[in-house]
Amino acid sequence: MRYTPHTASDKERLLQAIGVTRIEDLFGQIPQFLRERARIALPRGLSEVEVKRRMASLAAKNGTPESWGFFLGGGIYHHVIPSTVDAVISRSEFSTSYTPYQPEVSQGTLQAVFEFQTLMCELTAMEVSNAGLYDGASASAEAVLMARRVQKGRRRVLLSRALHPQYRSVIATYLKNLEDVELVEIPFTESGQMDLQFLTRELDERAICVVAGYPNFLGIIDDLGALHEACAGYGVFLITVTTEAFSLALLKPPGAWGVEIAVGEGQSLGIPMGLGGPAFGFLTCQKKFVRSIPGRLVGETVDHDGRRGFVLTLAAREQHIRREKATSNICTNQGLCTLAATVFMATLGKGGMRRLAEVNVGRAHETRERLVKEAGLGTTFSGPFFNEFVLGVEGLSQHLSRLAAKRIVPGISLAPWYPELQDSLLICVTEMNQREEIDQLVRTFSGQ
Amino acid sequence: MRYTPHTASDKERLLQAIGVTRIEDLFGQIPQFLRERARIALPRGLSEVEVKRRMASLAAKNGTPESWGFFLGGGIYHHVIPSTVDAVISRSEFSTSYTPYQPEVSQGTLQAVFEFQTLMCELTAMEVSNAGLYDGASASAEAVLMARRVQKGRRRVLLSRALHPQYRSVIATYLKNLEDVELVEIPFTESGQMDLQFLTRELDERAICVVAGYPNFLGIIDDLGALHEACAGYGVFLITVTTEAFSLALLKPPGAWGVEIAVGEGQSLGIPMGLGGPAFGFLTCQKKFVRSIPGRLVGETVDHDGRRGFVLTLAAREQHIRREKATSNICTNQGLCTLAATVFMATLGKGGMRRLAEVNVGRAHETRERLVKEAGLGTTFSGPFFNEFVLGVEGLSQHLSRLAAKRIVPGISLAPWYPELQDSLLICVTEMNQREEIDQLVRTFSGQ
Amino acid sequence: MSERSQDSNGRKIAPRLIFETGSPGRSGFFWPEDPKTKSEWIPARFLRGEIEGFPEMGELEVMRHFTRLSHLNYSIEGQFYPLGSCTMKYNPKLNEVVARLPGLSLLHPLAPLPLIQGALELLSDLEGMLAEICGMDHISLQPAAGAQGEMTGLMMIRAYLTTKGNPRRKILVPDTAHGTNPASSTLCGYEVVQVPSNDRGIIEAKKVEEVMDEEVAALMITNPNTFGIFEMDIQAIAEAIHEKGGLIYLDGANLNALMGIAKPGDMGVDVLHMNLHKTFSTPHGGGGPGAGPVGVKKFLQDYLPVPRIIRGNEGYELREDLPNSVGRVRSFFGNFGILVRAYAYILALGSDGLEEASRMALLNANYIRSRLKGHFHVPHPETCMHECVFTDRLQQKQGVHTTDIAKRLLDYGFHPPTIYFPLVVSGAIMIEPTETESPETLDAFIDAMISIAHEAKENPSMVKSAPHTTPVGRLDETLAARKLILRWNPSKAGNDQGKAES
Amino acid sequence: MSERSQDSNGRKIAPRLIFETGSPGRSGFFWPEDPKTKSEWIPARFLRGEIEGFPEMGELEVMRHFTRLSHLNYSIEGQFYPLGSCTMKYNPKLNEVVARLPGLSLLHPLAPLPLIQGALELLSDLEGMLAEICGMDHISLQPAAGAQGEMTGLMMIRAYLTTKGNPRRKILVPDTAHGTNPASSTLCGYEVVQVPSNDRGIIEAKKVEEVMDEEVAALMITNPNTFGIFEMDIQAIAEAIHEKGGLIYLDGANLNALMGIAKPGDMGVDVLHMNLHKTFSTPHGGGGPGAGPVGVKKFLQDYLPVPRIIRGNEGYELREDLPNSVGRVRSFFGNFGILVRAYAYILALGSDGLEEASRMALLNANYIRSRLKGHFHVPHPETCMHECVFTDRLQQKQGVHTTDIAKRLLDYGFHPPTIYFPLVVSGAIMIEPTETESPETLDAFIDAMISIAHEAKENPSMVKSAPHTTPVGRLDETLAARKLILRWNPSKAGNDQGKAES
Ligand SMILES: Cc1ncc(COP(=O)(O)O)c(C=O)c1O
Ligand SMILES: Cc1ncc(COP(=O)(O)O)c(C=O)c1O
Repeated sequence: MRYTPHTASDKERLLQAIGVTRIEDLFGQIPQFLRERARIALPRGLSEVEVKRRMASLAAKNGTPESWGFFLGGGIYHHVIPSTVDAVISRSEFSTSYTPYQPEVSQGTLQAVFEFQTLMCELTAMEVSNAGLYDGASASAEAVLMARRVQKGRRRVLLSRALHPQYRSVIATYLKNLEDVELVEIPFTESGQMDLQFLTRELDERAICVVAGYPNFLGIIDDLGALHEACAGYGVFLITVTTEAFSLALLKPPGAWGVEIAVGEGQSLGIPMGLGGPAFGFLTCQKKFVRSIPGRLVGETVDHDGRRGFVLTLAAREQHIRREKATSNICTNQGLCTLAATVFMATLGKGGMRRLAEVNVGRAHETRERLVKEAGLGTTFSGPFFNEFVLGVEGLSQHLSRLAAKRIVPGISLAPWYPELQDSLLICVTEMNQREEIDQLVRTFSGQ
Repeated sequence: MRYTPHTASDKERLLQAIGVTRIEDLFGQIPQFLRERARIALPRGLSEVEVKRRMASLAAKNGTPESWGFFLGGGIYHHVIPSTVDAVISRSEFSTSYTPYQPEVSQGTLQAVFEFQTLMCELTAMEVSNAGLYDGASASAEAVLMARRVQKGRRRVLLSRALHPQYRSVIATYLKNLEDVELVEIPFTESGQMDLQFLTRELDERAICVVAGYPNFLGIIDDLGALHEACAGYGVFLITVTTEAFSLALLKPPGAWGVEIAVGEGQSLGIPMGLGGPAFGFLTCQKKFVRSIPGRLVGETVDHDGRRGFVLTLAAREQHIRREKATSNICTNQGLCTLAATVFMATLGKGGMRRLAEVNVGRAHETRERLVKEAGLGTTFSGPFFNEFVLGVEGLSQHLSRLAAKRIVPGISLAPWYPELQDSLLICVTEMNQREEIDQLVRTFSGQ
Repeated sequence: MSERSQDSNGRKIAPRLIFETGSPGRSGFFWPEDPKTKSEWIPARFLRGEIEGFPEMGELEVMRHFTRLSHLNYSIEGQFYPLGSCTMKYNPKLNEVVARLPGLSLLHPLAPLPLIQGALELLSDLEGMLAEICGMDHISLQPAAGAQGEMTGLMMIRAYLTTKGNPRRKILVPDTAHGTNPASSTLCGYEVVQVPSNDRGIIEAKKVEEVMDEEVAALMITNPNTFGIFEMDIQAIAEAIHEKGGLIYLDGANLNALMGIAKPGDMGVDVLHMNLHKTFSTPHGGGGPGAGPVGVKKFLQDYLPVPRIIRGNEGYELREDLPNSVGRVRSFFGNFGILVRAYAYILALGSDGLEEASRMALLNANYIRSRLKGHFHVPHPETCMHECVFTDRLQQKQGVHTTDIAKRLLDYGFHPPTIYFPLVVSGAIMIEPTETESPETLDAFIDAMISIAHEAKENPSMVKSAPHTTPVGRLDETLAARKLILRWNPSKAGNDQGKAES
Repeated sequence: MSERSQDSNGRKIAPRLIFETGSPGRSGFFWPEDPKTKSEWIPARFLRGEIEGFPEMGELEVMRHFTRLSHLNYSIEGQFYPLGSCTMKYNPKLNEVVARLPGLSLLHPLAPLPLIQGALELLSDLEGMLAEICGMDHISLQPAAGAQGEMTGLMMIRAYLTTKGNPRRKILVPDTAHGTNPASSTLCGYEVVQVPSNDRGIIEAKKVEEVMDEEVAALMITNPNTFGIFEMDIQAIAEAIHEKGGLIYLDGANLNALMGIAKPGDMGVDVLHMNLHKTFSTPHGGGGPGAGPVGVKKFLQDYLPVPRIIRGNEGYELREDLPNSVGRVRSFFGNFGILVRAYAYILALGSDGLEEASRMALLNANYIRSRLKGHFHVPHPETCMHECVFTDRLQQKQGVHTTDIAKRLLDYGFHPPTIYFPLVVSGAIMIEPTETESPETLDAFIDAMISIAHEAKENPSMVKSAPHTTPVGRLDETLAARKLILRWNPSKAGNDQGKAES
C-alpha cells in the first residue's frame, strides 16, 4: 500500500504486541454509527505515472508567460528566479523539517531565518523583522492590529483607496469583529498619490494609523515624507504596504521615511507566481514595538561552550504560550518561502538587486512612453512609478479580445475595483518581458 | 563575471602575492604567435533566462512520448522512473563528487556502488559485477576483449546477427586494430533465434566466444541452454548481451544458464531515454575471471576500529596503475547513472521489478495479438519475446506517414540493418503505453 | 560532509552568516544590461543607494553556504520525527515534481479566467474530495494555515449568529486545546471559557452543559483530542451545544486519525478546518507553508470567504457577490502550490490508501504506547488513536525532566516528541509516529526511549547534561530573550566565528 | 543530520546496506495491475522466480537510506575539491535544470529525424563551438569520456596512416602522461615508447627527435602537461613529428588552462579530445558520466566516427556511409545529457566568460603555488598554468609522506589534491583549484596546508595517524584486495552493523 510500509506480518506483530487481534479493536471509543458511515467514496489510488498524467492535463489547460505575452502585476510579479533558489529549497533537510523547536538540531533553519530577518531589515531600512507571515494582505491586517495594540484607546484606521483592493478586504475582515474600530478610506488625486488635504482633514488623536501602498496598487510612488509628517503631528502610525518588494531595491526605503511599521508581500523575491501562493508576507517595525510584533522571531545566543547559535525568542508573545492573549494566532507560517527569498537575495546580492530593479524601471517607462506615443493610449496618473502604470484604453474590451487572439494579456482591468477608472489597464513590465514581446504589445495596441 | 568570484581587488591581491602585475605575466612560456590567435569567436555570455529560453526553443523542436504515441525500443526504452530516483541523484553530495579515491570521505558513493554490484549480480545471477561501463555496446566490446585475454591463443569471435547492429559495429571498431582477431556472424532462423546448426559448424577450439543478444535485437529470447551446451564442448565462452535490462526481472538469468560473461545496457533501470545517453553498461562474470575484469570494483573492508567500510579494489588492473598493461583504458565511467539504477531497483524492489516485468509482457503480447488479428499485420518470428516483437507491414511507408499524421511512431524499420527484413517493424510496448494509445495504434494500422 | 563543520581537533565550528562571507563587488547573479534610472522617471529624492548590508557572494559561495546550513537540520527524510500533533509523515517526492510543472507554478491569480481553467478545476475537485473525506458539505481552500482556518471558521459562526440576531460573547475551549484555538477566538472578538477534561483525558457532556448558555457562540473541539484520545461524548456534547443555539467547531488538525474511520461531519460538527500540511503530507518547510481549508455544513455555505469557485457553462467562474460572506481572509486563492501537492497526494492514495493511512497511524501509535507504558507514566488508561502521551513522573524522582529526556533523545539520533503539551498534564511527552514509519523504526526509537529511562535511573546527570553529540549544545534561551539580537549587525562583522573556513 | 550516524556516545555507526533493511513483501513502488505471464507467451523454462536478494523497502526507507549515504560524501557543493587534473569546478545548477527539460531528456535515439531536430541542432551547434574554442576543424561528440576519445583519436590516426600505406607500430608518450594514454595506445594495437620530461617538467624537441622514426604513428602530448606546465617546445616537437610523417595527438584534459589563451589547433595538433566533465563544468557524479569529444584537422574528417550530423535542406540529417570512418565507438549519440549541460555552460559563459575562466584558473593556481612554495618542495622553477605540483620531500625527513598529508587535510575539512601523480616526481601533490574558487577559500586551504607542514615537524605522529575526524578511519585496502568481498551476501545478513538505527 502507498507510503505505508506495513506488511501483513508487520501488522500481525504490532497487533500482538498491543494485545488486540484486529485494528478495529483500537476503535473502541468510536460510536458505532460513526464507524458505519465512515467509508470514503473516492476512486482508488493511482500510480505515479497516472498522477503525473492527470496533473499534466490540468496544467495544459492553463496559460503561462512561457506561451503568452504577459504584462500582469497587481500584487504578483513574474520575475527571474536564479537556479540556486530551487536547488536550496528542494533539499529535504530544509523542506521536510518542522518549526525549529529543538535548536540543537535546527541551526540550519534558524540561521537562515536570522539571515532573512537581517535582509528584510536592510531592504526596508527598519530595525526589526519577524520570520514572516502568510501573505501581504494578512501582514497588513496584522500590522493594523499591532498598531491598535500599541496605540491603546485610539480607534480609527485610515486606508488609502490606492491600497491593493484585496488587501483592503482582508483588513476589513480581520477588523470587523473587533469593538469600535472604524475604517476610513482616503482617496487618491490625479497624481495617483494619496489626497493629502483629505487626509489632513481626517487626521486627529483618534486615529491609530494610516495605511498606504508603497508603491500603491496603481503603481504610483507616494511621497511618504509628506504623509509621515502629517501623521506625526497626531502620533498616528504610518504603515506602508509594499506588494512589489523588488521596488525597495531602488526606492528610498520606508525606514528612511520614518514609518513605524512596514509590511508587504515577498513573492517577487524568488518565488514563482503560483496563482498567488505560497509566498510570504513580511512585517518590519521600529525596535521599540518588538514586543507587540506578531509571528516568530529568531534571536542570536550562545551554547555552553560560547559557540554562536540561534533560537526562537520572545515566544511569550505567541499563541502556544500566551494563548488567548497572544499577539497573533499564527502558528504555521511560510518558512520555506522565506528561505527562498533569503537565497534569492543572497544570490543577487547588493549589485544584482539594484541592477535588476533599474532594468524594471527602464523597461516599464520605455514601454509606457511607446504605448502613449505610438499606440496613443491615454495617460492617467502623473505620479512616479516603478514597474507598473495605469493607462486609459478606448474600447478596452475589443482591444483585449484582439490581444488575446495574439496570445497577449496586456494587464489588469481596474473597473471591477474602481468604477471611476473605466477602460483603464494596470500594465506591468518586468525584466522578464522581452523586446519582441513589448514590440508586439505596442503594435497590437496600435491596431496593427 | 559568470561563476568566477574574483573582484578587481581580489585579482590585485592575488597578483601581488604572486609577484606579477598582469595575468598575462603568467603566460610566460606560451609562444607569442599562439597568444595572438587565441581569441574565441563566440557570442558573449547569456543570462540564465536567456539560456533557458534557448534550451526551451530547442526542446520544442523535438517529439516525446508526452505528445506522441510511442512504440520505440531497440536498445533504449521508455519505462517508469519513480520520483525517488531523481530526488537522490540530484543531491549535490552525489552529483558533484569525484571518483571515490579518498574512501574516508566517499563512503556514500562507495557503499552505493557496492550495493549496485550486488544488485547486478542478483539480477544476472552472476558472481561478480564491476562498477559499470559507458554503455551496452562498449560493454560488449570490453567483454570480448576480456574473453580474449582469458582465452589466450584463440582468435575467432562469433557474433549473433541478431545482436544489436550498433553493438556489432562498436565491437568491430574495438577489435579492428588487434592482431588476427576474426569476426564471424551467426545468422538467425525463422524463430528469430540463433541458427544452432550454423553455430555448431563454426565452433571449435579457435573460438574465443559466442556473443548473443538476450533478448536479441529482434526481441526474441534465445535458448541459452542449447547455446551454452554447444559452446562448452570447445571451452568457448558464451557472452550474453542484454539491451532491455528489465527483461532480466522475469527471464531466467544468464548465470542460471551458465554463461561466462553477461553484459548489457542499464538504461531501462531508472534512466530517461535521453537520446540514448548517458546511461550505463554493465559487465558481470564468473568470479574466477575477476582479475581480468575491466573497470572499477568496490570491495568491503574495515577501518582500524573494525568498522565496515568500502574501497576501490584490485586497482592493479586499471590504467592509472597498470598503464599500457591495463585491462581497459576506462577511467571516468557512468557513476551517477549506476546510482540512479541502484535507487530504481531499491525502490521497485523484489516485488515491483517482477510485477512491472509482467506488465510489459502482458501489454506487448496483447498488442501483438491485436495487430495480427485486428490489423492483419504479418507475423515474422516464432520465438518467445519479452516486450518487443517484429511484424511485417505491407506498404510500410504509407502506413508510417498516416501514423505520423496521427502523432504515432509505431516502431523501428529494420530494413536499414537487415535488407532481408524489408517492410518489417520492430514494435516495443511497455508499461508506459496506455490502453487508448494501443487502441489508436491498432485502429490506425487497420486503416481506420 | 559539506564545509568544515569542525576544526582539526574535531571541535565544531559555528557556520558564518552570509554577511560574513563574500567580497565587495561580487555577485552570484549575471545580467547583461545595466540601465540607469532617469530622474524624469523617478525624482532622486525617491531613490536609495545600494542596499547597505546586503551580501556579495558568488553563486558557488551561496550554494555552499546553504548546503552546509542544511546539514545542520533534522528532517523527515533524515530520520523519524515523532512530533505529537504535527503529523510528520513522509512528504512524497512525486508531489514536489508535479507542483513544479510550469503549467501549475507559473500562473497569475489575476489572469483572465480562460488562462486558469486547469487551476480552478483542480481547486474545485479538491474541495469535493476534502468534503467527502471529512463529511462536510462545502469547503473553502483560502485559509493559509490551520490558525487562519480557525479564524475563518469562527468568523462564519459569528456572521451566522449575527444574522440570527446575536453574535454571542463566548467560545468554549477544552483545557487540552492547542494555543491557536483561544488565540483565534480572541481575534474574532470572543472571550474564551475553558472546559476541563476529565481523568480519562476527554471532556464530558455534563461539564459542557454546566458552562453552556445563550451567550456561548460555539464549542471548539479537537477530535481526537491532543491526548490522541477520541472524544466519545461528542454526540451528546453536540446536542447540548446545538440545543442552546451554539455551533460546533472542529479543529481538524488530527484528521489523520479519522480517514475512513469516522467523519467529523457525522459528529454534529458545523464548521471545521483541516491542516493539509499534516494529514495530506505537504512538507512543513521548517515552519511552513501549509494550508488550512475550512469545511461547513450547507446552512453555512453563504458565509464562506469569497471568491467561491463555481462551474458555469463557459467553464469555471468566480463568485464574489455573496453578501453574507465573511469576505476575504487571504489574497488570491490561498496557498495554491500546497493545495496542488495535497491534491496529488489524495489522487495517489485514493479512498483505499487514505483509509489505510489512518489505520496504520493508529497501529503505530498504539504499538509505541504499549511498548513504552512500562517505562514512562501514562496519564490515561484507554488505547489511543494516532498519538500517545506520556509524562516524566517516573523520571522526576531522579530529577530528570521531560526536557532532559528530549535533549538526550537527540544523542540517540532521534528528534524528540512534542513536549509540555497538552498543558493539563505536567511534563507531557506527546508522540505521533504517523503511518509512514516502519515497525523497525518504531523499535529503534522505543529502544532509545527505554535506555534513556534506564539512564535516568543509573546516570541521571548524563541525561540532564544532554545533548552531547549535536552541532551545538543546549543554547541559552534566556540570554537570547534578554540581549535580543534579532539581526546581524556590521559592528560584529568579521568576528572570528567560523574562521579558517569559507 | 540524517539518520543516526553515531551511537549515544558519539561513536560513529556504519550505515546498513539496502539488503539489511526492509521487510519481506514491502515495496516502495505501487502499480495497480498485476497480470501474469501466460505460458503460451513465454515457456516456463525461460522464466525465473522473484529476484532472490533484491531489497524490499518502503519509499521513505529508500529516501532515508540514500540521504544518509549522501551525507558521507565530500562534494564540490560542500567544499573545495582541489584534485589536480580533474578540474573540479562549480557545476552550475542552471545546467541541471535545462538538462531535465522533457523535450531534451525524453528523446529516443532511433526516432524519426523530424522528432529530434532540436537535439541535432544542439549537437551540431556544440560541435561548432568546441571547434572554435580549441581551434580544430571538425568534432565528433560520440566518445563517452576522455579515454574513449583517446581511443577514437588514435584509431583515426591509425586508419589515416593505414590508407597512407603503413599504420606504423609505436606511439610516443611522455613520462608525465595520464595512465589512459598508454592504455588507449595498447587498445589500438600500438606499443608505447616513453619520452622523458626534463628537470623543468617538460619534454624537449631533441628528446623527441631521438626516438622519432618512421614507425612512430603519433606523439600523445598533454598541454599544459600534468605538472601544469606549458610544453613550450610544442611547435618544434610538432615539426619533428610531422617531418617523419607522424601525427600529434593532444590530450585536452587540461583545456581549462587554454581557453582564449592558446588554441591547440594552432600548436600543430592533428587530433585531440576534450573532457566536458572538466573544462565544461558537467558534474562528475562520483565517477561519471562525462563526455570526451574528439576534434580533428580537416584532412582527418573522413575518419571521424559515424554517424556525422549534417545540415540538409530538410533540416539535420545523419551520414553513416563514410568508408574511411573508424566506425562507431559508442551506441547512438554519446552521452547526450552531458553534451546538453556543456552546451548550456558555453552559452552562459560566452567567449568572454570562457576566457575569464581560464585566466582565473591560472591566477588561482599560481597564487597557491607562490604561497605554498616556502612550505612544500616545488620540483620546477616556472610559474604554472591551471595547476601546481609539490612533493613531500621536505616532510619525508620526519617520515611524513604525501598520503599522511592528504589524510590530515581531511581533518581540516578539505579534500586532498591528486597524489602520487604525475609518477615522475616522488610523492607528488597536484593541486588544481579551478577558477570558481574564491581567494578566501584558497587562503583557508593554504592555511591548512601550512599548519600541516608545521605539524609534520612538531607532531609527525598525529599527521601519520590521520584522519581523526572522518566518518570512518583509514580503511584496510590490502584486506579488501585479499578477501575480495565484492557483493553483499546473505550469510552475513542481519550482522549488527548499524543496529538500533533504521
Ligand atoms: C491541534 C492543533 N490545532 C491547530 C493547529 C494550528 O495549525 P497551523 O499550524 O496550521 O496554523 C495545530 C498545529 O500545530 C494543532 O496541532
Ligand atoms: C590528463 C588526463 N588525460 C585523460 C584523462 C581521462 O579522461 P576520462 O576520465 O574522461 O576518461 C584524464 C582524467 O582524469 C586526465 O586527467
